[in-house]
Amino acid sequence: MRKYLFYPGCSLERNASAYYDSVMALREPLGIEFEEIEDWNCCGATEYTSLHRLGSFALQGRNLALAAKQVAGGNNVLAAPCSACYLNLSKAEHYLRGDEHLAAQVNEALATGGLSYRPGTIDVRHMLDILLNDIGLEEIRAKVVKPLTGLRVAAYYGCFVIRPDYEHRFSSPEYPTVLEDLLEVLGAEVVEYPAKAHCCSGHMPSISAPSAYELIRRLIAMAVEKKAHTIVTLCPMCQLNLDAYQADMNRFFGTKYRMPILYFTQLIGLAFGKAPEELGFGKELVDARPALKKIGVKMVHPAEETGGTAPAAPKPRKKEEGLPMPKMPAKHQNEEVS
Amino acid sequence: MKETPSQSGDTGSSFLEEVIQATPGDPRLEMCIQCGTCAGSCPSGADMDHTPRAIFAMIRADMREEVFQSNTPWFCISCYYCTVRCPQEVHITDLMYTLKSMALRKGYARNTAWADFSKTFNEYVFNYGKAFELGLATRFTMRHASLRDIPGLAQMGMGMMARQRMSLIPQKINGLESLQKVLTRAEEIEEESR
Amino acid sequence: MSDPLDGKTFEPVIIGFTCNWCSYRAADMAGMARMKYPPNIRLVRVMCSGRLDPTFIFKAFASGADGVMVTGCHPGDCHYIEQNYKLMRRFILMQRTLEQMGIEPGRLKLTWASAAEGAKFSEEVTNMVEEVRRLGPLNWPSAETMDEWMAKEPSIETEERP
Amino acid sequence: MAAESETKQPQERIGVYVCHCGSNIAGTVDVAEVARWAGEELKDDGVVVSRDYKFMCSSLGQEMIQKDIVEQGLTRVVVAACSPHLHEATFRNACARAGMNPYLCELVSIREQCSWVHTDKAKATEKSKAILAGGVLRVARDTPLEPMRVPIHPDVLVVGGGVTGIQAALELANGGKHVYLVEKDSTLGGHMAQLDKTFPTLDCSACILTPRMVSAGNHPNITLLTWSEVTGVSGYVGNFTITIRKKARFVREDLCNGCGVCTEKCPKKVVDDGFEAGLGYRKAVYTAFPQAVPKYPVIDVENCTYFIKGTCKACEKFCPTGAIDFNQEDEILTVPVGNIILATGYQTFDARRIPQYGYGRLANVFTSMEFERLSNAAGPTGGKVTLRDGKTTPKTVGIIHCVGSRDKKYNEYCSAICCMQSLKFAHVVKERTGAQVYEFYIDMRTPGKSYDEFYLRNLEEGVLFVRGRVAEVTDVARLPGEEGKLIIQAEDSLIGKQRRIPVDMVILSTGLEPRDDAKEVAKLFGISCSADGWYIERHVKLEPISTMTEGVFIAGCVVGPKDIPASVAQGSAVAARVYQYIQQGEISLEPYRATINAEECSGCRICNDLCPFNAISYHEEEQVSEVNPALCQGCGTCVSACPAGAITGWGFSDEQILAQIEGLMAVRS
Repeated sequence: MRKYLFYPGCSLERNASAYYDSVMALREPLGIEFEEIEDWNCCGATEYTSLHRLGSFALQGRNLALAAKQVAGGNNVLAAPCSACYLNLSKAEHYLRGDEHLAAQVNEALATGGLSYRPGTIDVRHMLDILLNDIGLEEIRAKVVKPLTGLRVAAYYGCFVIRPDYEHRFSSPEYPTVLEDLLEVLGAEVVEYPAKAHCCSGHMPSISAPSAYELIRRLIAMAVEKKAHTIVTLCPMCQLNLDAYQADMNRFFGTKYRMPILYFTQLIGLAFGKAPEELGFGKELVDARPALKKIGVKMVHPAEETGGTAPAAPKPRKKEEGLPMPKMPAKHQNEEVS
Repeated sequence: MKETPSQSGDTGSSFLEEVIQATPGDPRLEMCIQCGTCAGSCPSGADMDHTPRAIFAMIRADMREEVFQSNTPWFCISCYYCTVRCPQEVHITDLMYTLKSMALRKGYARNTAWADFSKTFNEYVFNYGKAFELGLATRFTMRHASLRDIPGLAQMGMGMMARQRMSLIPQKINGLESLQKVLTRAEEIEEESR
Repeated sequence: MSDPLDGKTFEPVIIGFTCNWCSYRAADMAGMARMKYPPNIRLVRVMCSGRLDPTFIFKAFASGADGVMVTGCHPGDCHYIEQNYKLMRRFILMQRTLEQMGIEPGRLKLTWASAAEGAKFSEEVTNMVEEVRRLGPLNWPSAETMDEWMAKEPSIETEERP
Repeated sequence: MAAESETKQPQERIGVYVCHCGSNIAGTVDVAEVARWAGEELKDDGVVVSRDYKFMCSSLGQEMIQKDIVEQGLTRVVVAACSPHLHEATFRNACARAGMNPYLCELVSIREQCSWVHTDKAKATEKSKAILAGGVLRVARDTPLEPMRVPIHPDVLVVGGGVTGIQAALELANGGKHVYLVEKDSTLGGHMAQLDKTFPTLDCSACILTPRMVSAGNHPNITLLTWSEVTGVSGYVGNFTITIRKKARFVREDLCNGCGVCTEKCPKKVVDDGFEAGLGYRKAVYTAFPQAVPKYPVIDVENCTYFIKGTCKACEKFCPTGAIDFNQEDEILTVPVGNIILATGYQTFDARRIPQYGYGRLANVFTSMEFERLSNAAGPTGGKVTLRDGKTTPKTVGIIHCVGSRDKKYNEYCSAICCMQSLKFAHVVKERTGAQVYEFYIDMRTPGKSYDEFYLRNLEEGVLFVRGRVAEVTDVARLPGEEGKLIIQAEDSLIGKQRRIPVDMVILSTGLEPRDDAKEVAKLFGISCSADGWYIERHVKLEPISTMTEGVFIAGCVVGPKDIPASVAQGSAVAARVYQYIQQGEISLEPYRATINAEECSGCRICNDLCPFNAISYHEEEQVSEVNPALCQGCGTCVSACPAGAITGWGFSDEQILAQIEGLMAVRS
């Protein structure tokens, strides 16, 4: 039984409840136990951080301090499924550890709330990191009862998990391949998705919708071009932007994309044989049923949607001939869609 | 401690020094070689009235007014591409945050959609301890969204609610009082240290 | 020699042993790059850190040094192939001996610096000066005790046998 | 104060000289005060003269010292100035000219270790006094020494058969000296042989290099050992013993006439990651390129069908001279040499390390070395500049500077040649294809003879320059006109706008970096690498081709990125230096050696195991150990290890060091 401290964050309570449900559904098959932080507060997303330097550290500081209280039996790993929460918490930990003066200031503030935090106490880690490095691909492979054969997925990382990656837990800030490895273990067919690490537009939909729509369009269009059935994400903000604003984006550009946006944990759940309902399916705005059909999963959709079809994608590039290509060490990077 | 221009024999721009001091860790801004990798990498670079590189040059040139009036930091989406690609490892994203808070403190960018979104969000954090999408969406949208957008956004909102992805009432954390004390004190310390 | 603590902040004096090929050059490099570090260290140049005789360290402390910094080429980079490994073995014994004499371990430090690592050198010096400043002036045992230890010193060498 | 050291020396007459070094020292240290102080406070330690002077190393400064030695009858001299590594020899020679034993002169550094690293004048002055006192107490215990003279073996080892190594070898060989030229590849030529044109004159690289290769190949004074590696180095300057492994070629050089039939008949074709930079193919038995020197092919065991399956032997069947020998084995040679020249060069940066540039993922992204082969008349496309498909001619080409250089994540330094090589590529592309060419640069660096003119020539030819480091290269079309193209995204920093420029081909101007085995090689020859991994010169400006290890020299890109003219110049320079040593016939070495006083040696043999040079031997009959001065390198480890204190380390004796420590501690506020 693996025990983790757990920080759901605001998103998982509401707009990303599908993420929450699917994460919870993985506890039993993978033998994980989560202990939620008592009375945690919002991580401040990108907003608090960007306006209050010390304030944001104090905001994280409170969460870290509360988490520290719950550290027991040397288990100090705090699991954060939301990428923004993960970045904010780990960033605070990182800077507090490196800057005594800052740590002192933060603790002075925390003291007014009867709290204190010793940098280095909590080890903040993202869900993907835990699944890959604690559980491991082999153990996950062993649990797969319903391979996702026939499902073409675009693995989408977004920003916060792989950048800036203060603790260097992920292979590359530019072109990682670990999520692909995981999805392949589930039996899914991973398409080459060069936009995998591009930005989902973050808070742009609220600040400058047109800029946001353009960024969203690029991500969806690329997935469609690569004939993906769904984009798999690990971040509530990415999911929200690509899913909830997809319709507005279509309206803005006069496009008709219908690209379902799912959480990687939802797919793991499916592969483990869990029922879609149990995994929060149906909460997405862009109907995921067409995608689920590909792997013979049926589901009654709560809200009614008319499912359009994606426009025919341009021909995939052919395998190159002529001069030899450079040898590449890692997989994925060299593969051509054909 | 972090090296300031006067020590490093840089331009000695007091603005440069201030920005560096107001940023956590050592942002290495004085090391910028003006290569433009940040500007080239920025997803919203096209919408900025000055590219990040240009902003850094302006900081060195002490062009406070222009920098604070610029929309550049407000269009930063925090994707951190610039930060990981910068050949001098300048903490560009962090610096954009610094510029935002400095601008506000100096009375710029008030009542702009950009600043207001963050502020609205932060008010919820302060008053409830948690984010509240619906309140944020409505309050903010009503104030800034153009009429053309509203139907779409409303429809989206309904969809979200239909799927229980938006709560109708904000939740409060129990320790709100202590949280507010903590945040208030943090702000005081920030002011004192300035 | 005046009392180190007459009113003002304690300024320790540290004797640094450098090898001719790496760490002394690191010091030169720091100079050429004008890297600043506190003036509390004074260097002795030997051809190799392996030349370091425990007597030198006792002598330094006995003459009033508050700390001793031993430096040399990185393990594996020794100009004399492997002599800094010999120093390493010896160093541990010296540290132990000093501890037995009630001298804080922080006062004797071993660092490696290649000819290119001027920055590292000045950094290490800065850190050590601060550490010794914290420890305060060395109160060295009586000359007799030292003579005793000096007398015992050769026994350290027997450990050199592989 | 006076030294209470047990081994008090008879009173010496010591002269002290404090240098201002202009304002380098005087700016931070009150030199006059230091001199005054020494004159008064160090009287009892034997100081009879103490002066300060603007530039001690100047002839006037040196004459001042010499004058005092003669007129004041000085027996010892201490100079407080710069690092002994810079001017120790200068002042010791000055003393020698005045009839004093040079080893009775000490140079203590109050510049590198004081004035340059401190700011507080009072404290720096105090420290200078301490340093000086250390020198004075030490010098009083110096003993007269005679430099060791060792004969120089006239043969020379040159490692690396690139243009630098070839140059050095030819200079020496033409001067009548015998050279062992060792190259680990199967042919001479190095990187230069792969290049198409050379900037800025655009003369064909092979045309100017191959004649040199040939003369090196059949020069009576050059023993050419290609397909060979140095595996062992022992001994010391003038007297090294080198072990070389001559790898089996499986082709007998005594029989092979280089007709090339074996290659022709070999059925196994493999991608040539060597000479063709992965852009072309070669056979399993091959010569790197037609003009290879020597002409003998090698069999690549990894890919040879016979070595894999045990059958085939096509080469053997068709070889007209029966030169193929599958049973050939590696040969081990040992040769004596007096001096060693390392010209082992560089490797190019692996562009795969920057994923956002897409090399290896996007077919039409090429590295500079690939483009050299692509544009080379002898290359895979016969000099036709095409896309990876081998057919299509690009209409637009983007060239990206500083790939892997000037970046904290990869190499922080500027690779020196990339700007010029990029300009060369731009010219070649225009000349061969008429394509539109964009150059993306951070700073245009053209510091060389007619280099900037070449930049202007490119402007004239219509190359478009964008000042901005490229952010990414992508095949993700976003705007009309981008479909099917590679899009280069960068800020055009001169207009402060983000630009997306669609091109057919991207050339990455990859930087130069130390070879992967640079550190091992350095260790093998007992020299050191900088933080970047390049080999360290004895003095950056004044000794660019010497190392800290006597008799081991460096030249070319192994010292740092260089263009061809600079590499060749160093090849000649290093040859001149070595030639000078050989002509002297012998070299004088610092007499820092250890000797064992037989009376005091207890025969415990602790020292025996300690010496890495096996310089200490044990005499069973006398029951004492003895040091062989020829082998002793003077590290002094045995001196400090001897329980009986029976070993003296000349130049660094216990007395000298203990006295110096006492001096250093004598001053304290």
